[in-house]
Amino acid sequence: MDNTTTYREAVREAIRKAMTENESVFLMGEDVGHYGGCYAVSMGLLDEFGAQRIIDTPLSESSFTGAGIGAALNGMRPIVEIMTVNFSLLALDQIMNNAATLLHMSGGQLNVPLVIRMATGGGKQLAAQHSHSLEGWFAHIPGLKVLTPATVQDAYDMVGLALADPDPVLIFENALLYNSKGSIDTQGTPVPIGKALIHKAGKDISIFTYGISLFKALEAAEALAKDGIDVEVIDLRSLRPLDDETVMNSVKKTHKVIIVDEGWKSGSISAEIMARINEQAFYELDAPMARVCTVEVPLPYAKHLEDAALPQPQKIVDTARTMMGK
Amino acid sequence: MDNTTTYREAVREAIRKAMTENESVFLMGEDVGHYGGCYAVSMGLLDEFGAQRIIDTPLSESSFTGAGIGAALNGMRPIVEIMTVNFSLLALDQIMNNAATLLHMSGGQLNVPLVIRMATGGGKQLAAQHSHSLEGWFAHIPGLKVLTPATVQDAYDMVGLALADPDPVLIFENALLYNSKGSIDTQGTPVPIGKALIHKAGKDISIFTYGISLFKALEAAEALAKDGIDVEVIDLRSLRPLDDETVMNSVKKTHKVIIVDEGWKSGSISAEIMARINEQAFYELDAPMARVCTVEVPLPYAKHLEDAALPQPQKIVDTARTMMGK
Amino acid sequence: MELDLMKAKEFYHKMLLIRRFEERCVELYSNQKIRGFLHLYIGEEAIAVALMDALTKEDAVLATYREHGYALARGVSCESIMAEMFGKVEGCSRGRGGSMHLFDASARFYGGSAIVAGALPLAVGMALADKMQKRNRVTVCVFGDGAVAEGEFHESLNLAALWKLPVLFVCENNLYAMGTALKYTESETEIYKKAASYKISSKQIDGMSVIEVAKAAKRAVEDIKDGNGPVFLECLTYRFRAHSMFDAELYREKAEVIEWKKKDPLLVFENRLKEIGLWSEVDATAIEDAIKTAIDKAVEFAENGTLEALEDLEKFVYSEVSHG
Amino acid sequence: MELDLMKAKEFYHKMLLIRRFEERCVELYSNQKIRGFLHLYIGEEAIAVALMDALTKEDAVLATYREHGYALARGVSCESIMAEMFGKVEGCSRGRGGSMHLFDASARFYGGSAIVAGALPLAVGMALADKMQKRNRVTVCVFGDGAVAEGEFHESLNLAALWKLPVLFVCENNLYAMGTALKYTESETEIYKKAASYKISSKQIDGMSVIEVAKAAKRAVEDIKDGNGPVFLECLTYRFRAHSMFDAELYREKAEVIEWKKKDPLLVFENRLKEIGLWSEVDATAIEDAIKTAIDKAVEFAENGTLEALEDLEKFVYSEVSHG
Ligand SMILES: Cc1ncc(C[n+]2csc(CCOP(=O)(O)OP(=O)(O)O)c2C)c(N)n1
Ligand SMILES: Cc1ncc(C[n+]2csc(CCOP(=O)(O)OP(=O)(O)O)c2C)c(N)n1
Ligand SMILES: [Mg+2]
Ligand SMILES: [Mg+2]
Repeated sequence: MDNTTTYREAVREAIRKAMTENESVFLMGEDVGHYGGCYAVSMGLLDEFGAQRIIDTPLSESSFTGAGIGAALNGMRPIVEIMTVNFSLLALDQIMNNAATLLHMSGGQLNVPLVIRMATGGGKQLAAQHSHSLEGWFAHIPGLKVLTPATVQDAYDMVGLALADPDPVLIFENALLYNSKGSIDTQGTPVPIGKALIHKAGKDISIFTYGISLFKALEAAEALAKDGIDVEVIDLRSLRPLDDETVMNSVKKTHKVIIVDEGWKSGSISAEIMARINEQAFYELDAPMARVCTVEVPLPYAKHLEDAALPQPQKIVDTARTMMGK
Repeated sequence: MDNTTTYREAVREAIRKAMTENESVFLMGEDVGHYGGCYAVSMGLLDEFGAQRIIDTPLSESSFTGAGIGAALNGMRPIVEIMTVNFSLLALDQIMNNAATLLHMSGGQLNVPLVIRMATGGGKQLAAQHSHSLEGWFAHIPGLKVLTPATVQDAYDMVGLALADPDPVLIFENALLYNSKGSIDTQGTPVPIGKALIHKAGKDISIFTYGISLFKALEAAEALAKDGIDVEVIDLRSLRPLDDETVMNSVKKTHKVIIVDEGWKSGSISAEIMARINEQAFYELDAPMARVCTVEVPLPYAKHLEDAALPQPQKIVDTARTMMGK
Repeated sequence: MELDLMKAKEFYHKMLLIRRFEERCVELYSNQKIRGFLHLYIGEEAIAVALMDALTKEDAVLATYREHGYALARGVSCESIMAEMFGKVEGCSRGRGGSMHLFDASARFYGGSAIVAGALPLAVGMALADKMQKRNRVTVCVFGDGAVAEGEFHESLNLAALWKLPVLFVCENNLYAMGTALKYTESETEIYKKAASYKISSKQIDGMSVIEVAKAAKRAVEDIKDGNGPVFLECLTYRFRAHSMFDAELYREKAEVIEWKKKDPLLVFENRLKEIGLWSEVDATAIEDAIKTAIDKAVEFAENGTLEALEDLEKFVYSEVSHG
Repeated sequence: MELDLMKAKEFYHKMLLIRRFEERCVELYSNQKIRGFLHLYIGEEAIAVALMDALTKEDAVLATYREHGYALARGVSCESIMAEMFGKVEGCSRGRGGSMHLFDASARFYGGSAIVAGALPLAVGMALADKMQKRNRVTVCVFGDGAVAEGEFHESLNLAALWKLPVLFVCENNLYAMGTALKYTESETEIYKKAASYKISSKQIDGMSVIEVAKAAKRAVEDIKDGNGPVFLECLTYRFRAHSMFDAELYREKAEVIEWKKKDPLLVFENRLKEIGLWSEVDATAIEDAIKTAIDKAVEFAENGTLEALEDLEKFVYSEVSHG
């Protein structure tokens, strides 16, 4: 393991592999071709695969997403890149009313093997219209799967998992992770969709999280270890389906819960996880569950305000200490 | 109280009153004029106020919603009718990235006094693209207020409350309620936004709900009363802001909670309410909270399937009985 | 286009089938056998029949919530359509779709879409897939005049033109979107001109004449299959009935409806056949009878259909092999 | 249009101010004083300066994330813009907006919008409000060539034309949307023709010539104020710099950039003034000096500005009087 592969390269490599192995796979989205991708994920792929398979689209989020659905219905395996989640709102009708619905509504006739990738998250001082974290919100929609790769390995694996799935899969790549480094195993069997992973075992508190918050939680875990608080950090990996089993097993072990979530607090995935733990493991709880989410504001530009709005390791530490009465 | 006013008439009367009293108020949306409104809410208003103030729009949800924002920024008090919530997905970018955001993003300079009304809900066998209940999902968005009138009085009052508010307010009118009847007090002081109402006091279980589910809960309450189970039924009225105080007070009284919610279960407002009770009243709980939500499927056409998917009084009864160990 | 007797009979039969099928639907709606929204195609039958005639089995069709006529003309069986509207498992969408969501993958009939303009991007994508896979097929996408105002109309036409995709866009301009007349919704009411502004080959035709539509459709499909990119047809037509079952029709004059009924596509076609001397050979009574029998059978089939088991409610949210 | 010396000086001064202001922004970005996205207007200054000249204080302006030039030309103070980019309370959006979201209600400058085409519907609504209130004002809405592909472009142009609203639509066609050339995104690359298809009075002009834009803008505003409905101007222009600070510019040839730099609006204007004999009276050095002083002052102001208190993070999510 040389830890020199970036998250960006991992996604690119996975796309390259899929396109090499399967003629039906293609990539389409704004600036994926000549520009090389807004976050340089697809850099070089246009030269490698040509403009027929690396398709620069006009700014027409609703229609190129819908075109992805149509192409998926008609034998292709499209990867649609929506530049960032902020623009996915323009495509929501296609995603909810078509992609998520067609299989059921057609009585099982029409599955939609579509992969939609998008960058997500705040923290780059891009202000209110460019800093959404809506992955938890998308997880409300039946018919979709919602993946949130945090590690370089998952950045790689999830492209393949999503393409192998017969149904629409959304992959949310936190833009701050693109430069993060790790190593990838390209030969192993990927951890399947719907399976959470314990990143650090612990006995005092379970921290459930995903995406970039995983690293915030791990950082907090280190600090807490110094206080003698031994937290378990679990990467949910997939927000729909959620891995209830892994969640409940952890709760049974620690009896205390913190959820760290990049979404706005009210109505985000953290609430859903709390609801499920309440439903499935209520009597295991020793204390109220807590959550560290994004403050409910349109994200501000100024760095100190943005930092204050987003989940931070220190907030996790404080929350854990309070929970342990320290 | 003669109980002969329909919910539809209540909304119409409130719009008429507002338009009569305030020249800046106008109504715009698809088929609000010549057709008389998809659900006949605005029937007659075109004749009364003319085509300058009752504006039939083209099918352009994103742009006429955005135009509502612009008009609100420029001195008007628009009521935008999005025919049904199902089409609001097309306008989500305007709602989230502009209406909900402008005040904060402009540092307090630009408030958006916009009212958006839309029909919501399933139960009319309209199938997967026409049966959404997304009010709880919209409540995730900071900067918005989300109202869900259940009673004829609230159908009336909430139009006025929303128009008096300086910020964007969404009103979700369950389409099955338009024919429901009641009486309206047009002189009293309306219960403010953000205040929940106890519709039936009780001591055994708190049922929190809103919109059409209020009546399902009340029906269940009657049946449960026969079993000697005395439930408290609370109409949340507003999903954003939520009335935590009324919720927690009820929990302190009954120590048991059921939430009835027309949205898909995962990630809906029911989860948020559970999360808040966990956070604010955990030690008051005698048992796991339960929720009766819509099953996580695109709503099917066939009546028996649709009925099975939606919350029903019997499911509430069964849930309450299980909770009471009966 | 040559109009031989066989084709004449077929056109007449199909148009009448749609007419009678929907008339029966109205009855069944009153009897509460059919529920939800029911949008009738009566008055517009010529378009679906002529368009479907221009296609091969490999071509694909996407329509709106007003799509009974397309499903029937495409050859989806009366039985499975009726059973669908009865909400039965034997329905072409297993009773999950209803009137607005008829699907038949084997007929390459892709719905049945209830979001105005929502199928246009899908059609673009299907055509893109055909082009990428070098299959010489057409995707036909039908929509109303109301769809023209939606952003997706614009985006989709641009994509199709830009990428020279094999799509046939068909706008059924019946002058109203629900109760809103075209003049209240478009600054340019000549819809075909809008399509032309995307450099799409575009034409306005008489949608009440099955012959004229058939001619235009045939030429359009040929053009597309020759690799010349998308074609747009604006068909002028009129719905004789209300928008749906809940429409008081306050927005149009009775006289206008009466005027248009004179152009009833069945009537127009009958007269034309009389002119060219073919009508006498069309056995209209036999066709009526055959249609009646077929519809009776469909109703019986639907009545006798089965209801999906409640345990299967969540089936098809994800594919069976899926991890969901 | 008469170009007197005063106007000439003003135009030159404003264009140079924008140029120098943004050059300083680049430095400040390298020094990490400015963060987030920073989109430079360098090369396109003529458009903002000329357009803003055509407006009165009562008119309204909506721009994109590439809006420094508009804010400056509209008279929003250098200080408050710079403070905004430093994230300070003294910024024109209290530091909440940054480079992409400059607002100044007192200047009727409505942003600063970072969703491509997202401001067009707002402009339609503002103009609707003016029309309803019988105020004779214009709303100017600026956007790039990339916005033309979005559904909202189409919907908004249709609404404005249909309702004859007092909007001036201005497309800054700089040939690229980020790294995607216009030819890859539009089947019709003559953008003004698209606007014409909505029956909007529409024109393509040289966006590198402040005089030509000023003429066209003046006429357009007059036309609109005469009650003739919306006008559309396509301004041909070019951005000399990268799309944002993170752009390797792989998608265009150096030679193309060099070619366009010959049309630098400052250069073009200087040459024109020389031709008509006004240049000698424009004291360019004095203007440079004044601008330098102003920018220095702005930077100092921004440096000395205050950071919003963390307790106020949630302020302005709702209005203070609101029940939220
Ligand atoms: C996006 C969207 N907005 C609104 C509606 C409600 N609606 C259903 S049909 C219709 C009118 C459509 O008219 P047109 O496209 O002309 O088709 P027609 O019904 O005349 O065949 C409307 C407004 C919808 N289904 N989808
Ligand atoms: C709806 C939406 N999609 C994508 C983006 C990302 N994006 C920002 S600027 C831009 C290019 C816009 O180009 P153009 O409209 O020509 O303006 P220019 O930057 O050339 O001035 C893109 C794709 C966005 N901001 N909004
Ligand atoms: Mg129509
Ligand atoms: Mg551009």
